[in-house]
Amino acid sequence: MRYALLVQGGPYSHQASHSALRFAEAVLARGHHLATVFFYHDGVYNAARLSAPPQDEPHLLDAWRRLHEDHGTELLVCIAAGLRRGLLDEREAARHGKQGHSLEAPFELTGLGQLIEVGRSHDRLVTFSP
Amino acid sequence: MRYALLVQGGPYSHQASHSALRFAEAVLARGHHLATVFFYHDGVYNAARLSAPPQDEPHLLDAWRRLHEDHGTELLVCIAAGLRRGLLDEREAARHGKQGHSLEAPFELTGLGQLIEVGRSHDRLVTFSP
Amino acid sequence: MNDIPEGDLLVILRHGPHGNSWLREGLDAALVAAAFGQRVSLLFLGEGVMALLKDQQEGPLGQKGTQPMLEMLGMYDIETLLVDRRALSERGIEVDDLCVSVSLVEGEAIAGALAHHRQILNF
Amino acid sequence: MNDIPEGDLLVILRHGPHGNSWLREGLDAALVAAAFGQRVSLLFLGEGVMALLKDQQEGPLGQKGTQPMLEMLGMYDIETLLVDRRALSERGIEVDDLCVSVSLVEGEAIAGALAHHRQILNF
Amino acid sequence: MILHILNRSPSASRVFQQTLDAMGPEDRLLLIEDAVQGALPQLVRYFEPVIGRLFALREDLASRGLDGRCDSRVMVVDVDGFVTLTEEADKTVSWF
Amino acid sequence: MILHILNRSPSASRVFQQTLDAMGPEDRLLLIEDAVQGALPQLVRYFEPVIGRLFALREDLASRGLDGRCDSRVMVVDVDGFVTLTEEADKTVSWF
Repeated sequence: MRYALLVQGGPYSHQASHSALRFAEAVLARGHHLATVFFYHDGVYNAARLSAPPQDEPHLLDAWRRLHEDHGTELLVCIAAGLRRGLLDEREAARHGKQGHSLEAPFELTGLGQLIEVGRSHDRLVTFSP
Repeated sequence: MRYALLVQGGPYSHQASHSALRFAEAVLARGHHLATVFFYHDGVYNAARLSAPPQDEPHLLDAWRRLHEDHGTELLVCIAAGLRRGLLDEREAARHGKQGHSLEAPFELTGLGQLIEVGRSHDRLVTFSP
Repeated sequence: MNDIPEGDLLVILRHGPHGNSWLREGLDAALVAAAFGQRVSLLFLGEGVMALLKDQQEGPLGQKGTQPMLEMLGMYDIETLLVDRRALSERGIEVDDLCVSVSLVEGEAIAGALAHHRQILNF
Repeated sequence: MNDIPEGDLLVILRHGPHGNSWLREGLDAALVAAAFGQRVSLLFLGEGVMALLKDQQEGPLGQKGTQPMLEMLGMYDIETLLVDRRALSERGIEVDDLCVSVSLVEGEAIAGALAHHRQILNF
Repeated sequence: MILHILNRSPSASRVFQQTLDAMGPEDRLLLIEDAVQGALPQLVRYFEPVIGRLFALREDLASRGLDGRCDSRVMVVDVDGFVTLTEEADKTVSWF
Repeated sequence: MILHILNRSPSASRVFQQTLDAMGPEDRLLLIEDAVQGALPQLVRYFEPVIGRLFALREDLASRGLDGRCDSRVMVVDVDGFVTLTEEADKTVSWF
């Protein structure tokens, strides 16, 4: 089946991201296609590119990246939730006259409409919230 | 009296930052000295320098900055909580081999020990949590 | 109400205004889905019913309330607003205290609403 | 316990391990305060008592538990661990199920603990 | 005297019980943010033990449309009164 | 059949009540994260109406030291079983 996850909890603050990544591995291990992860609410903080957790703790950003590299999972970040919270890619930073950026590929800023489309086009959507 | 605030809620996600800023104004209006705001847990996200909220919503980052400029309030961000969540100033970014930075003056990364010192040296410490 | 509406998306709203952003983000999702042509219903449970009270104002620092978004629901053809009767009565709120017109639900009708929508987003 | 300890800082821990970071951040604050020479006591309320259960393991993705931090308390001279008796009994947890030695408190002793510390941090 | 500050509604979270357990006989309780719902006549019973020492923040009541709906035994203060309460207390504890 | 997923302990949050209200007669409930506390014999009474359709996630029980302490009427599944539950359900709803 084609799975999507909706992640709404910030990394390190809540278990939601950890639970979602653990579930993602199990989905893949059962032979499903994990096509999309959509980040909304504080979940958008999972994409913060400068995240520097202690070396003896799970590196959530790298884990999301590996999901994309190894399985082609799209990592979609709600743009409205992201801008409020300071998550801008280079294009949005330029558009808002800011120096630097805080989000980069494989994460993509997208509209909330994509979440609705994901819900429509995938077989299962499972949400992990704080 | 010498007041300090401890802010533990992320901006836009929870009312904690709004409540803290409103309380800060009232503290100053009553003639007290608001010496310090300490950001811990998700409160550290208040310092995200790229934050770009819609123009018809309160700009929390600017409100914190004004507190510093107009009243000398120190804006202290817990470094351990910040690094995990991707909030690095230029020095920490360099130390972790990252390009760019997500936090800048007047916000300062400091150790958690500063919170203990703030609790000791101020007359009142009021916490705003998510 | 006896007729459980069918639809593409049920958005469940369980948080009140101002305290956090769940209500606004849930309404955003509902409006976007409607703009994409989906048949959307809203279900207000627990503290979510506080979203519907008359006389709400701006929050601290001029933070917008949710009433402007509620007023947009009609324009987007979101007309099914299901409200948990018990959540109202626990708070002493009457239907006349609400700023929009709603359908009260309780008991099995709540589970029915979930069953009758293809997709559910819970805020 | 009848003797309410006096101290500089009372850290209240109300969240269990793994679900969120409050417990770890609260223990961090307690350890740092002790390292700064403050007399620190801990008060475990509600779900916070789950921090003290034996046999905890790593969380998802190898997320560390809080037991290593609990083991450091003694090294930092944090010896007053107050535990809400009711929170234990509600969960069927006995003192023997805990991984550290604690003092049970209930009723007025809880408010007493708050009164007898100069500063309080609530996690 | 400690000022306890609570920001969760008793209809959603059980933290109000921990707050009440931790309050000494002279301590005060201020309801802010979502906790102001607890000032409604139908919900104020949760705070029965501290009636007479129970406050609610006017601005948070007003923004939620609850300004005129409070139980008369709840003392409504504005944010200036909130600061006064912190001045009068030895220390504050926030429950969330 | 809907799979409901709950992540808050009934000892801390009242969201479990909303979850139960929203469950149809065939729906299932999976306790994850802090909600696995609800599998303890002393707390499982909150979930009485859905006994027989009540699951708890083994990994979250184990990390909290609760693996051997569950009520026998709670069906313990690992994360692989969690995926299976989502396969068998028409859709899932997460409560938090």
